[in-house]
Amino acid sequence: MALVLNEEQQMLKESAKGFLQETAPVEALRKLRDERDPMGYSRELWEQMAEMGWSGILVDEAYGGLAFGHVGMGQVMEENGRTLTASPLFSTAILGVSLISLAGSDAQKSALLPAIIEGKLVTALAIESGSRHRPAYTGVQASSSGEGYRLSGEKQFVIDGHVAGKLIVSARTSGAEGDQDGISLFLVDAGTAGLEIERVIMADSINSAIVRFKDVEVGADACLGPVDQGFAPLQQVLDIGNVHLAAELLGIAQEVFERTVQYMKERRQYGALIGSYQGLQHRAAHLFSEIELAKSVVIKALQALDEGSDDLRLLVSLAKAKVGEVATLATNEAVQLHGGIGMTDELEIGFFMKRARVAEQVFGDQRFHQGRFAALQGY
Amino acid sequence: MALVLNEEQQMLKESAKGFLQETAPVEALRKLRDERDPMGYSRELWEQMAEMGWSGILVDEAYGGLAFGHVGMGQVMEENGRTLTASPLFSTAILGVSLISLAGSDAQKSALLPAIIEGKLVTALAIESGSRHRPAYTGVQASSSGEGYRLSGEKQFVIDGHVAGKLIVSARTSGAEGDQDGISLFLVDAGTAGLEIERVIMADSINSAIVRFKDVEVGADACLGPVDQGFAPLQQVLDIGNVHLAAELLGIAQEVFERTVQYMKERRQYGALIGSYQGLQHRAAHLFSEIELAKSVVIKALQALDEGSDDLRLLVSLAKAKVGEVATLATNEAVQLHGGIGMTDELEIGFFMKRARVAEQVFGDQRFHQGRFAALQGY
Amino acid sequence: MADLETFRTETRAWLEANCPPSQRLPAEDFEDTCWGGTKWRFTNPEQKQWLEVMAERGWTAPEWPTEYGGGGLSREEAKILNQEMARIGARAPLFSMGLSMIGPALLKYGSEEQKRQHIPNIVAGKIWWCQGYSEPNYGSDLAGLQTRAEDKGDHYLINGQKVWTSYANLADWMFCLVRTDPDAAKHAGISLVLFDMNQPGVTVKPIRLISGKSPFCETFLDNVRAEKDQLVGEVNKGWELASYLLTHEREMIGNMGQSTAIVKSLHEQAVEQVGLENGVLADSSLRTDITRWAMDDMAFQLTAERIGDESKAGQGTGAASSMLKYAGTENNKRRHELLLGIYGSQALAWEGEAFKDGQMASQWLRTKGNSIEGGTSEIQLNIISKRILGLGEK
Amino acid sequence: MADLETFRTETRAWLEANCPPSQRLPAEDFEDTCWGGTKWRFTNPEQKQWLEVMAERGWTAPEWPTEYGGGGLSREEAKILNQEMARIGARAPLFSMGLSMIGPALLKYGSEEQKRQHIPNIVAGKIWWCQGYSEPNYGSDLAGLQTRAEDKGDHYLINGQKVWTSYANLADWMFCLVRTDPDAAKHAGISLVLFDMNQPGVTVKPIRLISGKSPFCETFLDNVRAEKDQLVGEVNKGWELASYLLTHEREMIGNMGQSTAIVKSLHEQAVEQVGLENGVLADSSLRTDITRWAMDDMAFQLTAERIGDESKAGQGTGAASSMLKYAGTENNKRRHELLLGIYGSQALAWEGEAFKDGQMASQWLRTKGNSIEGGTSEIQLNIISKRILGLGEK
Repeated sequence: MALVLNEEQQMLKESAKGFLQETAPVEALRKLRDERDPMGYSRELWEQMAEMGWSGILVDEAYGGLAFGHVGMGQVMEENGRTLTASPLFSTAILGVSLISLAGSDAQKSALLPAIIEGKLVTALAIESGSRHRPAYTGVQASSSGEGYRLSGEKQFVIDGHVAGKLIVSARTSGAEGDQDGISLFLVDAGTAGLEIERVIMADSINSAIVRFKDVEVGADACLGPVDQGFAPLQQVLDIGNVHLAAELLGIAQEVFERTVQYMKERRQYGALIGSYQGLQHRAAHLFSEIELAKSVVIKALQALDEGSDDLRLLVSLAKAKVGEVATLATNEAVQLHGGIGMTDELEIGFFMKRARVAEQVFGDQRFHQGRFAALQGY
Repeated sequence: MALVLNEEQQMLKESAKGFLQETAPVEALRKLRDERDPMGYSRELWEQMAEMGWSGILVDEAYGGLAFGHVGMGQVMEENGRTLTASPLFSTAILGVSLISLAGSDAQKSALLPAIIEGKLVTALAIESGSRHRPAYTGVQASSSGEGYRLSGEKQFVIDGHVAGKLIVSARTSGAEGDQDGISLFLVDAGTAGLEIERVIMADSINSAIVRFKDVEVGADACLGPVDQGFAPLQQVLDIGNVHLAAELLGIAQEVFERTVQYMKERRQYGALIGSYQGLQHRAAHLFSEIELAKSVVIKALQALDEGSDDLRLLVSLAKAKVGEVATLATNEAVQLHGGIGMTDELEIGFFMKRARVAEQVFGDQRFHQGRFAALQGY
Repeated sequence: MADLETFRTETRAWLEANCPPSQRLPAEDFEDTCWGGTKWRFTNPEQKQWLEVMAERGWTAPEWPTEYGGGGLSREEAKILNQEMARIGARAPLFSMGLSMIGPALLKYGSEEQKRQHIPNIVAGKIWWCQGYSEPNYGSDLAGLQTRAEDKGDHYLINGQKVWTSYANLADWMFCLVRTDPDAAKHAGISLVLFDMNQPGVTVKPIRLISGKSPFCETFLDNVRAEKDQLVGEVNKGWELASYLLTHEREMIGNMGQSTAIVKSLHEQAVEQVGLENGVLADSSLRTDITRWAMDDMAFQLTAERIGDESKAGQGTGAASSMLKYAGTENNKRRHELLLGIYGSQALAWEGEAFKDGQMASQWLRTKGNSIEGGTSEIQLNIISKRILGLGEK
Repeated sequence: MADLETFRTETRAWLEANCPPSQRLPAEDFEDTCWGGTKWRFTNPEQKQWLEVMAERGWTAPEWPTEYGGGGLSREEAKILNQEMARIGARAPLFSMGLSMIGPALLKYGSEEQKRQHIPNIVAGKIWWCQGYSEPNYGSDLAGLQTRAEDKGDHYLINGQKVWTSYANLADWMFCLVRTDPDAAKHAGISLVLFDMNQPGVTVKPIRLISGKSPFCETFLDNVRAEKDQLVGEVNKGWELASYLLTHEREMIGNMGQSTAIVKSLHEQAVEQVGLENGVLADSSLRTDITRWAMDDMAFQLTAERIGDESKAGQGTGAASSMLKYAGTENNKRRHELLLGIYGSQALAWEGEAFKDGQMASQWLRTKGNSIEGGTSEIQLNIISKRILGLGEK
């Protein structure tokens, strides 16, 4: 398949760009942060996004979605990286939708997907037991209790955990921590007794939470997919999530790069525009080249998600690792080339730097994916 | 101890610089190469070096040496890196002297060290069984035979192997390949029956050889040190060798850097000296900074050899790895900044690049020593 | 589409019938692929035969117009021909700067007479062309070139010195950048002329590289004659042609990294040479570097593909060739440094059968030139800064 | 040598008797070490007591001359004092730009009256000094500064704006670079003046950084008065003083990386957080990067030591401070990026007790400024290129 967007995808990208830059630029995130907004995103904005159909981009037509595919959603995420718009797009319209679609029963899909599409239900994936990504370590035990299960343990860094109506929790039903077998997925309502949710403010000012399970009782119908076999769909959703994070990181890298090049055309030192100094030019040109590489791995991985390529996992790790590296370079260079002003909170560059590192950490940082890439190649 | 040379060391450095640049500059190596000199070095030159005492810098006074120490010898090696002078200095005055001094009996020392000092005996360490440095793999079996031993197997990349009067061979007397125990060291005369020596021309035009042992018989007095316990002194000598290789690499890095900066002050493109372009300036300045780091690790490791520091092995690997990296950068930058002319054999830069890589490979390249450094630190 | 399928079937049958067995073996060195020209010595009769049957159909230059001897194929047909040749391992029947450089330039900028005179000979491999661009003091700063061409009425009289002229010792003709107006601004006084190398006044001296023997030469031009009708395009407007040719060259060199796909991957070689320990490469530092290189290489291959696709879809950003040339050659240098790390000392042997006569060391050294020839990496970064990013104004 | 041993014994006894218990605990934040000045609030009476007893002996500035209140110690004695303080974990009694920056400058360039007025107050921690260098449009290009000082006979009248003035909100006096001759060449019209911050016309606005609150301020100077006798050195010759002060600052910032020796090494932290697998760090890519960083860090520490030793031995090459500042701050940035890799998401938490209120993230972000403040990395590279390598001429 040609590594270019088709016309519809291009149109979606442009409309996302227009909407996000007008409605929810970085200034909106700053406001949420400075006002210590308890939700961490604007519900009104999320409703608008839902109206535009973004919440249903990945949902099957059978459940009222657009089934527009990952290449399309990736364009929205890329544009989202340019504006750092806070919304449940990632937690719900990407992760929630994908996991429910992959593992859910028809009843669960019928109940949940339309609610997500309408913007009424926010979901949160509670899968990390600690600070470093290790999906086979759940941190939560689920034991049989009556006809259902009792959950105990703790989850960390749950994106949108404190605003979600439903949590999707990976828990151990058999085997030992570290085993891929014996992991099950559960749907847990936000209000369930024994559930403690503590919001965590991260450096990027995007929602995160710690979720504690103190003998939380759920029914048998809370199981998402077959018991003990939750790891496979979870792994697929992690792959999906990682590619969309890579798309967001690509947007961040491009945005800070463009702002930096612009600044180089405005800032004068020693009587000349700093963009005229070859030492800085060559760094900008190198970064341009790196961003070109990043663009290619993102579109390839997005297409692979839609097509189900044999190389999918390799391409996912390639995208996440390479774009993580490029976004790190781009944000570091942006601060350094802006000089003192780049260090101030007043300039928006810092927001991009913070978000870039958080997005890179989610579901495994660049080194995690370098290791996975090498392991997949057998060395 | 202060990280500076004392007055005597400084004097030795300057006299070595003067002698080598006058008597044996890179042009001399080119001549040996182009004339396909069968010895690969000038015997007359080596006699002069011996007369100046260089062959005895590391030899105890008891055996007629100067006992001047490693810091002093390191200065000669550094200056040797600037001129790429071919001689048995490394194979004999550093490796041979050190191993005989560490492991030899008094009789062996009395017989061999004075001959080395006089420039009459060249020695070669035959320790590598393959292309990658693995000293616990000997490639040569030594079995009891009468009162002595019978050696069979093959050694690769034996520096000065085809011009040495005596080979010092590591061979397995017990245990399995990879074990540190069970390795013994043997002195083998060049003319011994069953010994086949094939010269190998390496990229740097410095002497190397393959040595094959076909049932080579040696007497019991050929053992250098106790049977089965040769690995410990061998390891010490590898450390010594690696520090002196680092000193040589430091000389190479400095020499190509200085030549490159000089070229940047002469070559004009687009109507200006290329040294006036900031893109190139910053690369030169970065390289300057790296070379400063390289200087520090070399003098520290040389002092550690003389003082017997507890951190010796760590400092050795630090020196070899860091200077290997810096010399790689320096030679690559030298070719690139010289442009097309840097690619020609007519310019001497290529000689430095070739020698830098060979010297780095000997006794473990930068990655080998990065791994050893990490292992010594326990991670 | 049906036509294309027919074309494929017919091409397959024709190749099967006409490609001689020896021309289906992988080319191992320079002589294995024909470069043509009057001085070429065919390695065997089949090489000659293969050139002739392909040239007859114009398939040495499949997409060039038939009126000048080309194959007249559409892009799709040419792709199919390529695929079918690859299927049976058929070598290219002809390699030359005529095909890759001056031919396309003549088709775009040449006069009708020039096309009729030169293109058929290029297609048939009858003339070996070499290029005369760089001069000793004007490498990166190519437009500063000083080789003079004096107007003598019916011809130009050329004096000067060229360097890095590949295979000048074997070539029949040179396409040469010369200064026709010494008083004009640097870029404004340059012209492109063609002349026969078989004339007095042309002296050629091969250049030895750090990697060993090389096709490069120094070429001294002493009262050399170029006929007036061998001026390509307009007089003093040669810089536009030079830029066109340089872009072509950049793309060729940038793509050199891509041909590595046919050999064993770095990590396969590393596993063979270094071995695994607990299931991963025994040298963790090497493992990291190989992984990062492999990712960058894959990203580079995908980028070459993407930029090609964009250009087909009419979305090209332009000046992409600089980015590809820069990234491709830097990657290729890293690859060869990693090979030294993988193979250890044996990679640095220079002579001896066991070491393939230093092939690995020689190739490693040769890659250092990739980021110099065809416009240095620094020049590519300058082009990106100025043309794409719009930096440069003081 | 016997004298030094006596000095050590006496110093040890005196410190044992006079250093209060709370002042022997590690300083954990800004308030734990006294910065002095009129606005300082002692965190406890012992902090005040410790400052007073040390200041009385002049040991806040051990090597300064006794006539201005300094300790009058030789370099060797000062080293011993330092060692003995370190032995019991004694905090420095006073930290200030008076001690580190303007004090040394006044001792070298100040008038006798200036020394008598200011040095004893610096030693005693009575006055908090801040520096007025950078301006919004003149950061790297410091010599372009535009803050005007008009000669009004007995005083200068100062108008302009300074930025990056640390703790200007807490400071009592400023040492300030001003333009006294607007018509002279850029470097020739600058002077260094001292003035009281407690006067109308001085307005201070703190700057928030990406890492959070900061000591930095913007300082607006609106008809501010500096007495004529507060001009340091000669009028219009201030650039020499500025260079002297900048070199001092560079050394301070370059050394910031060195203070990391007291905390756990990166690899110890990595082993704790990531764990071992088959005896080596479970993440081989992280292992490689930590190893390379640790080697570069060790090389850097040894270089700082070597350059110090060379300078003592009279072998200094000069301009070494630029190399140390460049390498030290770049290493420190790499170190904090690696900490993110080691600690994962928790390193990016911004609030909450469990995450020490985002200390790790904040420190990571703060290091990005190290290669900007006190002369950017690019400026250091320029200095090395021009002053050491002699590049620059066209």
